[in-house]
Amino acid sequence: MGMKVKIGSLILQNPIITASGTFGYNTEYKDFMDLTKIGALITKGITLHPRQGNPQPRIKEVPNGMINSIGLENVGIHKFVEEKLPVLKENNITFIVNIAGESLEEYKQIAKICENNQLNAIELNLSCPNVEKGCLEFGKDEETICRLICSVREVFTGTLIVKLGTNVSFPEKIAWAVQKAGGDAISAINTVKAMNININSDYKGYKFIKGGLSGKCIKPIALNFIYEIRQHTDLPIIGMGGINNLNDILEFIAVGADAIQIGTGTFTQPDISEKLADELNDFMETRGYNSIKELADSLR
Amino acid sequence: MGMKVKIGSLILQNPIITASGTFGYNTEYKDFMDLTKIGALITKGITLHPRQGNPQPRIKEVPNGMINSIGLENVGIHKFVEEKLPVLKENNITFIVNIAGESLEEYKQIAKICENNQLNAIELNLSCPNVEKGCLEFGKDEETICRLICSVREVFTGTLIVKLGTNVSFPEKIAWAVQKAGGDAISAINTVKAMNININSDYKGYKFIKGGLSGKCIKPIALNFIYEIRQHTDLPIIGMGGINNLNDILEFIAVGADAIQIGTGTFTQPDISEKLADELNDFMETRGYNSIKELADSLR
Amino acid sequence: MQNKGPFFLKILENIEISDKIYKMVLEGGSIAHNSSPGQFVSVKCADLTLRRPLSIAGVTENTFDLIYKIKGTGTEYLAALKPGDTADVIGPLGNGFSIENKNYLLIGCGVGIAPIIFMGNILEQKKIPYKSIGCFKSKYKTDNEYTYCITEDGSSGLKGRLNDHFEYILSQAKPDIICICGPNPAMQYVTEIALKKNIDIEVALEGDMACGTGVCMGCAIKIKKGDKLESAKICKDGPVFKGEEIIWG
Amino acid sequence: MQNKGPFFLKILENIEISDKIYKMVLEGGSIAHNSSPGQFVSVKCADLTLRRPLSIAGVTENTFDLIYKIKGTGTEYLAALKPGDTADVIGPLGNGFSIENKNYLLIGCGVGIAPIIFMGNILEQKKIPYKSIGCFKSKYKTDNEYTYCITEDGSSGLKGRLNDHFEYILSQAKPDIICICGPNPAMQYVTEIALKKNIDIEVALEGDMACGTGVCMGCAIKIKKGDKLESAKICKDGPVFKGEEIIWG
Ligand SMILES: Cc1cc2nc3c(=O)[nH]c(=O)nc-3n(C[C@H](O)[C@H](O)[C@H](O)COP(=O)(O)OP(=O)(O)OC[C@H]3O[C@@H](n4cnc5c(N)ncnc54)[C@H](O)[C@@H]3O)c2cc1C
Ligand SMILES: Cc1cc2nc3c(=O)[nH]c(=O)nc-3n(C[C@H](O)[C@H](O)[C@H](O)COP(=O)(O)OP(=O)(O)OC[C@H]3O[C@@H](n4cnc5c(N)ncnc54)[C@H](O)[C@@H]3O)c2cc1C
Ligand SMILES: Cc1cc2nc3c(=O)[nH]c(=O)nc-3n(C[C@H](O)[C@H](O)[C@H](O)COP(=O)(O)O)c2cc1C
Ligand SMILES: Cc1cc2nc3c(=O)[nH]c(=O)nc-3n(C[C@H](O)[C@H](O)[C@H](O)COP(=O)(O)O)c2cc1C
Ligand code: FES
Ligand code: FES
Repeated sequence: MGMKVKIGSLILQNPIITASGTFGYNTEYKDFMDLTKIGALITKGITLHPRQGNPQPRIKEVPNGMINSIGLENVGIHKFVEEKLPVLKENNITFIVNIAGESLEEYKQIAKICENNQLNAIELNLSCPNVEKGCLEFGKDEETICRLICSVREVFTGTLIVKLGTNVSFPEKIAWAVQKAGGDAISAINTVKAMNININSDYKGYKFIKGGLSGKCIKPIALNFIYEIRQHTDLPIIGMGGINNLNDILEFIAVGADAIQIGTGTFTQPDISEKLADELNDFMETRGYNSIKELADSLR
Repeated sequence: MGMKVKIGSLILQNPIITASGTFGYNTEYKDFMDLTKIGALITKGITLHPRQGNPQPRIKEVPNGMINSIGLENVGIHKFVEEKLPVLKENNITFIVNIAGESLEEYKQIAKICENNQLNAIELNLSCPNVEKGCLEFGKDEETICRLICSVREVFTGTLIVKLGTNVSFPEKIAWAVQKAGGDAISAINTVKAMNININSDYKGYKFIKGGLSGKCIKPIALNFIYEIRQHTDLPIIGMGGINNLNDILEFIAVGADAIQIGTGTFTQPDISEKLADELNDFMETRGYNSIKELADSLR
Repeated sequence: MQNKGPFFLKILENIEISDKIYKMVLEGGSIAHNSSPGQFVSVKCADLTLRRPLSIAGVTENTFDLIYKIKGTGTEYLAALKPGDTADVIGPLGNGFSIENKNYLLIGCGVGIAPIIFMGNILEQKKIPYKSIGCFKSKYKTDNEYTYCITEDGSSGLKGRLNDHFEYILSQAKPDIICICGPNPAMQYVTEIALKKNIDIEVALEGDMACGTGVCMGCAIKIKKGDKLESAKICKDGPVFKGEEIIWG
Repeated sequence: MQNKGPFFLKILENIEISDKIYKMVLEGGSIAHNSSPGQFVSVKCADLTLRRPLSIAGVTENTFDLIYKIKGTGTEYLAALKPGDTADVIGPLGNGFSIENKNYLLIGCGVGIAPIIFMGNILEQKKIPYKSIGCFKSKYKTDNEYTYCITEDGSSGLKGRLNDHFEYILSQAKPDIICICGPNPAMQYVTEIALKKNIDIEVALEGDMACGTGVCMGCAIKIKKGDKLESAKICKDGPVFKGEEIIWG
């Protein structure tokens, strides 16, 4: 059994997943690491039509983290299926498609295309704070979430992961809604709404970036969120937010995660997901844990 | 005019206010600075009855910030009026009473006691994440906020500031609700829900602190929040979250704040509020700004 | 009113006196003059959010000492400072041991020795009779002398731990009052014996602190005042408490 | 597949060659072998979240150079490193200048000189004809020679700025192709002239980066491909672009 983890019907060889938007579409990181070592790769957020994204600036480093305002620039689901998917298959990479819609109907349409192409798993992005329409807009209230998940379920039979963020009043209600509506797992957290400004040197006006905060500085916020939703759902939880080392992974497992994702950490250290898969494996062998569940039971 | 700022009917000599929970009840910082230099002092959150607060641990430093889980330990409004208030008056300190209730009725009762004692200004804490009942519980939806403010307004004629936090789905709706219901100003942000854990060295279980994140690491979150609510209300906004230097103050003014509060910064540097009042004054004189409004107009 | 800083103080000495244990001497008349044993200072460490509380370990006319152990980022930063560097310090904070004309037994375990050394100096000055116990893993490279030195490795004085020798020492020293600073288990052990034998006992507690000045309630604990429980702040009401007040966790 | 790191490389040299401008030499065969001019590496700076992209300024058999200016925390950290210290580096990243058998004019302004020095070395090796312009505030203390050196303070070569001398140099050098790296205004100025005169032009852009590897879309800009606008990533599709593709902001 070892490090294997099951999310819905998807079986991962280990619980370490690369987060959407930080690992490309398929083999972008092949020059930095062995892609077969990770549990799964999650694609950049994919929309029905290609998206241009937001104007520059899109990136700003802040203490212990960064703000991004990419605005979901991506090739769209059709080009993904045509150009990116074959490479994923060729390289035998376990992957999950992260999808984002501007309307409920769009989520359903993308999911249908995924189904038609026999894709095993999708992650519904209901939490990206960097776009004007869609995502977080739908992730704020239980009813919309239920309707969205139900309508995706009508057309998609694979593993359905729902990605949540912290810019909501009632995380517990939303987690419960995901379970009730038939989601297979919850992943969290997406980036946290944030803004950085740079006042002009003449003190007239300022430049700014308004987007999502990620990296080490959001770890305490993420741990709290996972801990809270763990009390309200039995679904597998895929935790993320500032994970940079083995101890971080153990912390997420301790508060309730069944698997984890690494986002910004890849920018700091491109081979971090491979390294952490090895480290986790060594750790489990040394300490005699036979499964992630055993490890989790011990930590909790 | 200089640095003067008006919040409701309260006039502050400058826009620098010490935040609730970080500056005591009255003259606790007299051995570190000149208390007459600040714009106003906000008291520790005060409840109807004295509160014991949460068990230890209550404090944990995290990168660029800290988590607290005090749980509103305080002497209660009666003892405040009897013992703490006279000292504030003796020392001629401009102050604002931060109040927290477990029910709408309690907020009203405390406000009434403030009114009866001719207190000029209160800050309603609708955002503390560290207590089981009250505060954030009421700060999440517009209707409750409206009812709460209206009922406090019935008994309190002074300046009514409403303190908000970021753990809500629709900041803009809440800001608008405060204005509609008759609040005089909004202060934000309170601490952000967060958790820190320390896994035991045998990997069996962990110690944790679950509470509110404050300090430098929340500044990007705070700036975003102020910027967003500024678009939806004309009320004066008192901004805070990680303010540690003059440039931070200018950033908060630039995104829409009319005054600011300093919280965790006082723990790092006990005389920071006095120092920043001086620095802001020098800055305005050097650059020839005649009022905070002039400065704000230039920055925005 | 008394000016408690922040002071920007020159470091005169900063040496390792045992494994990961340092002694720092700082220039600072105001803190030196106004401190009493058991009080502490709080030091800004680089750009860490929270200051680090450290007991005052002795004073001269114009300087004071700290003795600290490297625990994490803050104390690592302190250990890297050099004579001539500046430290940002506030203090003295809190309330120290009571000083009366009684027969004292002072006990310091590990870096808990810091306030105990200071207390010894003051009793000496005031010609108040006392005996002292220093308990260490291994001897410190300083010239402090204790009536009884106990080391785990036997590198100085008696070999073993406090518990191995305490009852014997107590029977010899016959104190009216005990002052102790060290790990909680040691303090609890001594407190229980003292209370049983009706000896006054004062303990210097530690606890995580944010403000160090009594405003944040971060260090608040419950103490016993007769039959009643009361809230007390380690930083402001302590760090020294009467032994009978403590609820050992 | 090519291993692009992270490599933990020994620093052989790190010297200030002008005010706040440093040259660093690193040991690193893989990067040295696989780099072409205009490509860059990305360096981890202490525990900063994002790596810092720096152009490769030259290679030998087993080493490569960087030339960088202190701008903020990251480059300050780099400047404090000493020979013998290790740097965590990934690369080479991106696409460099095209190398063809044409008559080149290379232009580097300020630290933009880095890829230009490297390009000069390669053209030299390949015996491709070129002339070079180095524009600086003040002369760098390195032994690089340029056909034309322009300094604002006149400390070396022609006094003034690029614009003061460019048209004259152009009329002398008569290049088929220009490669430039420097501040945007200088690159825009040269590009406009080149396009007008039908000279090929390649520019090396800068931009804030997060991944440096083409996955985050943080550095994406719009470029002109004929009549159409396309999205391009400075880190992956660039940093070198054809002059006619650029939309100057
Ligand atoms: C009133 C008082 C007086 C003190 N006097 C001394 C002294 O004279 N000499 C000395 O060496 N130490 C003393 N301490 C303890 C000292 O403050 C801590 O060791 C120090 O703050 C650790 O900082 P750090 O950044 O190195 O470690 P951190 O990285 O902050 O922490 C390392 C470990 O130490 C624990 N820790 C952190 N702060 C404290 C604390 N305040 N108390 C107990 N454990 C803590 C953490 O939980 C963690 O496990 C005193 C503490 C108090 C409250
Ligand atoms: C492909 C590429 C090649 C580069 N080659 C070199 C080189 O050879 N030599 C050299 O000195 N510099 C080069 N740069 C710029 C260099 O990356 C930045 O100066 C550096 O990242 C600043 O880091 P810092 O931590 O010192 O400053 P920061 O504290 O990050 O920033 C200081 C200031 O510089 C600005 N800044 C930050 N990053 C960049 C950036 N990537 N581009 C432009 N401005 C930025 C910030 O907005 C801020 O105003 C290159 C950049 C790119 C994209
Ligand atoms: C540059 C960037 C782009 C991102 N794009 C997406 C995206 O397209 N879809 C999505 O669901 N999350 C996206 N995210 C969020 C991450 O997947 C992750 O939830 C978040 O960054 C927190 O994890 P971290 O702290 O490990 O980065 C993006 C994050 C970053 C930094
Ligand atoms: C130890 C501590 C106690 C606090 N107590 C209160 C409180 O009683 N009432 C309240 O409204 N806010 C309280 N706060 C929140 C602060 O007033 C402030 O909103 C928050 O810390 C963000 O500002 P900062 O980053 O400058 O600290 C407390 C914060 C801290 C750190
Ligand atoms: S540390 Fe703040 S009250 Fe003691
Ligand atoms: S920096 Fe990430 S795509 Fe260029």
